[in-house]
Amino acid sequence: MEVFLQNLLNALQWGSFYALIALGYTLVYGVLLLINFAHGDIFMVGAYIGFFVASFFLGKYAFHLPLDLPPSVIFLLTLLLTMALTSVVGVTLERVAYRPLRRKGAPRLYVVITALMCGLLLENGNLALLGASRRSFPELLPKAVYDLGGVSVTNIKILVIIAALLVFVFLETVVRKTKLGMAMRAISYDRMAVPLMGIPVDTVIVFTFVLGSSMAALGGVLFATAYPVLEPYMGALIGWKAFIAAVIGGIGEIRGAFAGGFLLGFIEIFVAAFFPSTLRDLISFSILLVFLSVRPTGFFGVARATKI
Amino acid sequence: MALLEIRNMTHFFGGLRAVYDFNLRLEGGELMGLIGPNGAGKTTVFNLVCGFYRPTEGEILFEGKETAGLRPHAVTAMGIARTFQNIRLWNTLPVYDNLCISQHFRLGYGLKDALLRTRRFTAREKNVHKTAEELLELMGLRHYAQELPGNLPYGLQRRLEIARALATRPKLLLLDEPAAGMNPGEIDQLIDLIRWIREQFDLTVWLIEHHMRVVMSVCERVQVLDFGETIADGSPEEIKQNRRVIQAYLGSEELSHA
Amino acid sequence: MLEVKDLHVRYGNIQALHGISFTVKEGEMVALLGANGAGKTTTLLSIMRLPPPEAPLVTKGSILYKGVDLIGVPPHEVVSRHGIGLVPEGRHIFGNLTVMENLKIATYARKDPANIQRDYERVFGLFPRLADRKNQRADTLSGGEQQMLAMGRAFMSGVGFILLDEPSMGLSPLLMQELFRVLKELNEAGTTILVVEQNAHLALRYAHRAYVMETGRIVMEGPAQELAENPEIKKAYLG
Amino acid sequence: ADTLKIGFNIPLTGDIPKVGEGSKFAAEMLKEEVNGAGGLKVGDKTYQLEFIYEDNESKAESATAAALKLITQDQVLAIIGPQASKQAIPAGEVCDSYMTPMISPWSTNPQTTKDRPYVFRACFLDPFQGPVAAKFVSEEFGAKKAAVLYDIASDYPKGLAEYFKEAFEKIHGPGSVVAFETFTTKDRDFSAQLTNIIKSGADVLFTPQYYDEVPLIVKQAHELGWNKPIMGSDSWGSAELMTLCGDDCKGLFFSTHYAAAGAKGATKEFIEKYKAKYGYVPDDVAALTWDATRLLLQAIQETGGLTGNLDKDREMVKDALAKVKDFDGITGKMTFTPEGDPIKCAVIVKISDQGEFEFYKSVCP
Amino acid sequence: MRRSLGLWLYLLFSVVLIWISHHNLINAYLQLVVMFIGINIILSSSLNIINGYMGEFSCGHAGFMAVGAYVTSILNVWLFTSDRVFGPPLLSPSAALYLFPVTLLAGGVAAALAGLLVAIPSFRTRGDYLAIITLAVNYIVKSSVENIQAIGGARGFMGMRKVVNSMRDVADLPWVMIWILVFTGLTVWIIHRFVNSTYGKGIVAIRDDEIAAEIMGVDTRNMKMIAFMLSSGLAGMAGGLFAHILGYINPGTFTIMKSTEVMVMVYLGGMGSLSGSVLSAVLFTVLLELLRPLQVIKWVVVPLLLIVLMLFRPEGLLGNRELTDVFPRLRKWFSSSEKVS
Ligand SMILES: Nc1ncnc2c1ncn2[C@@H]1O[C@H](COP(=O)(O)OP(=O)(O)OP(=O)(O)O)[C@@H](O)[C@H]1O
Ligand SMILES: Nc1ncnc2c1ncn2[C@@H]1O[C@H](COP(=O)(O)OP(=O)(O)OP(=O)(O)O)[C@@H](O)[C@H]1O
Ligand SMILES: [Mg+2]
Ligand SMILES: [Mg+2]
Repeated sequence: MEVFLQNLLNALQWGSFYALIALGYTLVYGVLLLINFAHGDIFMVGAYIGFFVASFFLGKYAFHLPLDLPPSVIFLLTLLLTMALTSVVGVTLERVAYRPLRRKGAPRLYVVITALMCGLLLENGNLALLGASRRSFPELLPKAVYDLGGVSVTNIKILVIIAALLVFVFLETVVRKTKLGMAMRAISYDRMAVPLMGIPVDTVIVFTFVLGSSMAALGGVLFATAYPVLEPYMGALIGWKAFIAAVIGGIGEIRGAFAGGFLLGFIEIFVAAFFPSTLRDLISFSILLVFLSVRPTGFFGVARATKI
Repeated sequence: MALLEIRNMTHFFGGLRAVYDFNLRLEGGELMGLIGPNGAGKTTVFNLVCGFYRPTEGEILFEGKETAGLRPHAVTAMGIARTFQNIRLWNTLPVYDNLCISQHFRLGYGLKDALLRTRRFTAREKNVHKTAEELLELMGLRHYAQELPGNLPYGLQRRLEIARALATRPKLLLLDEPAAGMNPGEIDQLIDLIRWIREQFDLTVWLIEHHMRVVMSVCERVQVLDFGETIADGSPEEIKQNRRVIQAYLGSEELSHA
Repeated sequence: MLEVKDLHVRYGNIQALHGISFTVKEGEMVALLGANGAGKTTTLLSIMRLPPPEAPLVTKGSILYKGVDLIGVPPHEVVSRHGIGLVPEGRHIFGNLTVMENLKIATYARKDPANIQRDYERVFGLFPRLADRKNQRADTLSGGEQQMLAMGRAFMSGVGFILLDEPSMGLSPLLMQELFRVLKELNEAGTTILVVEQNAHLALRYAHRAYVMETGRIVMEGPAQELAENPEIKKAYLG
Repeated sequence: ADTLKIGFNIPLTGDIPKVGEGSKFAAEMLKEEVNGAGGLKVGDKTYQLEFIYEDNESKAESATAAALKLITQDQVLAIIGPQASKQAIPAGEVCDSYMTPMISPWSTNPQTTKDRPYVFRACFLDPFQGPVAAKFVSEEFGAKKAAVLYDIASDYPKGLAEYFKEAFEKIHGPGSVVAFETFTTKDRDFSAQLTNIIKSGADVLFTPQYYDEVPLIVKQAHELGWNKPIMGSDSWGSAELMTLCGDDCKGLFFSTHYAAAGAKGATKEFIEKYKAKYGYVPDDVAALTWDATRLLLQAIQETGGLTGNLDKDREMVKDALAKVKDFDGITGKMTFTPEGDPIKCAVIVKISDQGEFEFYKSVCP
Repeated sequence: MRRSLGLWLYLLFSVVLIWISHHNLINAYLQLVVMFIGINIILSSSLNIINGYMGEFSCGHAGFMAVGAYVTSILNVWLFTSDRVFGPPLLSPSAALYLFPVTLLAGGVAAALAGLLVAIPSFRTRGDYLAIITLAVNYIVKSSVENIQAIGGARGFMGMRKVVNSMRDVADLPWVMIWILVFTGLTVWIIHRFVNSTYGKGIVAIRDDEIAAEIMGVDTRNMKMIAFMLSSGLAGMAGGLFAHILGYINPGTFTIMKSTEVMVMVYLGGMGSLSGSVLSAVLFTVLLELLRPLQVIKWVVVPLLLIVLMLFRPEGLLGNRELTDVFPRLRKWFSSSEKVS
């Protein structure tokens, strides 16, 4: 029984990370119908920026904060600063690589490929700049392990899960309730008509990238806190998986990304836990395949009504 | 036996009743019109007939054979072709190919022949191209054969859609608002075209239109829908006088010749 | 108040407009007639300053609105700051939003909540059908319903100058007349209107003045009645 | 002076760039040393060394291409690397059929050298290391039940895990390996597997993973309440392990080729030089590459003079390598079996509370 | 005659190539590069059927490649060599030479069947959802192989070199090179004829407007089936050849990274342009080899190059045109669409 509960918790944490990254995919997709394959690597960049910011605050770079702050405050500062900086990276990609293509009216899949390339660039650029050594993320929050009747929980786990929930609620309200969110969805359907509503398209798009990237950054820092080994390719695989999660949920749908993230997390953890873990990928991806064949647009995805 | 017979056809979209108890009996060679206010269910009727939707109730018999349940391409193969209310051409393929591909279902050769360029392949392709060439001529598209549909003026695009439908050698041709977005001059041409097509390919035409000029001068019989229900059915003159039709659809008399 | 001077426009290397000039005065209702491919849509898109690739590129000429040259003004400001609205050809409604959201989004840049409420009522008054379909996804609307929605959106954006591109396309005769009565009402209520229309009868009946375009040039202009009498027009556009 | 070209087929990008970096650094160091001393004296000639580094992106096909390029394009005398078996096996195939000596410093898969006279390696094989670990945990911790956690998609850990299982069950009878859990490369979360392992009631956890995965495994194990010993393999032997793992890894054991801390003689010298030059204690890969290269150079010298005819020279070098006896490397003495595998001892290292890799005991075949 | 001049030119080119590699006038490394180019041509042009002509977004091509690679290799090792797992050869090793094409086709067929895993869902699923299905298939294949110990699992499978050698014993020629040339030519020829027949153009119609296609008489399901199976089948054959170049295969080779590599080649060349795919396969492979000396920097430079290229040519090298459209003079030799009548 506690094994089950334990894995439930494990799955919740793991799913939260998928959800956090998937949200980024879905946001950008929901606006530009662009699968931003660089997103996984934005996440990686987020983790690295977080690493440097944290080390900075911890006075690793011949600099000391006038007053030494409690770790939790440092953590918070790191988080915010990282999100800001990472958004800059995300927006830069949009400005330099994607927007020109849009302007030229390139088919969307070409933008997707560009995104892939940007991802590679970030990965290997990092490798070339910072060298091959892994980085170990400083332990900002002193770890506490609670044992609840055979089920062990860390404060990190709890933090991660809560964070994911908050982010979800926040984004869902932004996209569903605000005019801005409406504008975002409108762009995805018919970009030409959006300015006719008096809406500055590019501003909305930039805003979207800011949202997506800062979520990736948040994910990155939390991830690094939970799994404190940083390496240039850390974003690649989890990025792909998160993309899968986003689609499973119904890409373009915030709820979808969230549901998909947790679904994937649960499948992976539980298959590993209750089947021979060698078969994990085999089983979990077969499940996905079947699921999508039965539910062709994921959980919440609605196919564009084929009105003719 | 009637060419097309529809009995008590009803269709729901979720809770919304788009078509209710629709009946029709079309004899070969007729020129039938379908009119009605916006959202009355006209296009839906066409979608049902060409097999894109499956009717919630009722049956559709084409030459006595039930069509409901067949996939659209199969229905086309039986001899029903259509055009679309908002033009749906294959825009990366030149006009010429648009005319060839709509003959796909009666190519009568498979992958093997395509790769080995068998005698059968050569023969069938010849037919396909022959038909395409003919239609280019007949429909006056010869000059645009290698153009992409998107770059054609609006009127010609509608014309191409009709040509593409004809390429399937239909017995019944469904036209969904063929005159939409045309100016009176072009409309006159269209009217002649429709009449001419009917003779040339001796087929049955069933059209949806909001331009009364077209309906009145082309159709021999007109059926009027409102909220999915048939509110009138008869000769253009009768329809013109019909009170319900006037207040639901035509509005004040003097304009309806526009 | 709108003054287009010697406007040259092209798509890539296709010259679509060869220097057209025309004016629309405050409170006027002006019709723009012309065969397919004459350049009517192009003209409207150029006024709205929509960016390529969707819209054409202005190579020469000026578009003065209330004395300001619109060239160089981003499209969303043409709407939000200068108060010009367009009902585009082919509707361009947002199919993934509900009817209601489509209307709400049009008020994105508006600052006058009071009037917004009033305008909702007016729109639903005009097109009761939209009221019934409030929460239906817009891409499942019938052709005509979509046209109504597009119109409603323009009204909701609360602009003082509306451009309409073939608004009657796909509307039933009844609605067509309705529509033009509405336009007249609006116009009398002070909205300036420039309408591109294939149905010359209606257009010339309701408009004050009209321009006729052919292959990227303005070939004729004058008071609506005069043009309605003009034999050539009769031949070409009244059938 | 004449130059001797030696090729390096190493992963500078891809999954394990760190391995490539270490190899390159070690090689560079050796080259400077030799060339600095005037060059390599073979017979009556002295040669300047020229090392050519090819990145194999840790891809099999790229490694093959790199090998062929080195052999036919750059005309090298012999090749060091690839490191990981995934690349070493196909590259070995190539080198053997083009009769060019190749030494893989790090590949522990038997297939690499099997039936390939021209292919050698500088490290012991899984079939040796596995039992060493099994024997050690049984004796040291009196373990009756063991758990294994490894990466099924990666050749090296998989092999080692299986040999360990085999050996351990030989000692304690079948079924004594109570948990045999896997994950796939680049996974970061092992909670599910570890939960099972903890439940299984094993006395020890054996995880032959790379140094960058170990910290995560160990930390998560501890978080989930595992407090029994954890045993590792030579792939742990990287200085980075401690910077990444911190206190969690202290007091753990792993089997490897050499122990940095408390090393003596040549080994000590090497470590200090490397640390001085590149700022961190060399990994075992570095050490093994160093040995492999020196091994090669010695063999070249033992040919007693090169003819200048590449094919002949390559053959001579191969023969010389096969004859090597008691080569005194910084990772221990080696003598080659006919297969081209060294007979050498393994070292069990304990991670001290200062976080140093202390020599604990040495196990010889 | 004139129409098939292209064919003759290709034959000539191949013979010359085989001759010079046989007499080692170009070194083994260059030969290898040439062979990789061949493989990449097959991969990119076959993927182009799906991602280019049919406008779907398949990103699991390496999966099908893997299926072909393993099936072909296993068959050959099993039939023609003595092997730990499969025991002594069933047929005389010399038969390898003649039966190799057969085993290769077998691999292709197997891959085509795997293609059904994508084709059938594609009836109801489109676009990005289908993309995920292709991804999933890629993972499933890889992970299945990893779990089959008999064929080496993650340790990989080898012994193909022996097969090649036994071919050489029969006649000492660069056989792998020969087969690759043959099948590369075959692939391009097949795809060319497919997409230039009214039959094949059906898939382009699906890309432009699937609903219109279905309603105007194209059996979309059937066409999708054909397209997916053709594409994955060809990828399978590429895999089989690939395995015999290396003499060793390993599930780790057939990851998403491989798939994306192929994708990049397709879009670099231009969706729906066969000559584009060929061109880009050549350029891409050569580029990667030329940049080797850059080591770590290489993988910074390559994506940068591609990004910049996209900025200048947002539709790939050729967009959806063929070389013959860009340089009409070429038509003399390669009729881009062999019009009948
Ligand atoms: N896929 C769909 N889902 C839900 N409702 C639909 C769908 N398609 C059509 N409808 C509804 O069914 C009704 C009939 O639609 P239809 O397109 O047949 O009208 P129509 O008679 O063609 O009108 P118009 O002349 O404007 O084209 C409309 O009210 C429309 O909102
Ligand atoms: N996106 C485009 N790319 C290239 N040429 C275009 C484009 N849009 C329009 N054109 C060309 O510009 C000219 C004017 O087109 P426009 O749509 O303005 O005519 P129109 O008067 O609106 O015709 P319609 O009555 O069909 O709407 C036409 O010749 C058309 O072919
Ligand atoms: Mg309709
Ligand atoms: Mg227009």
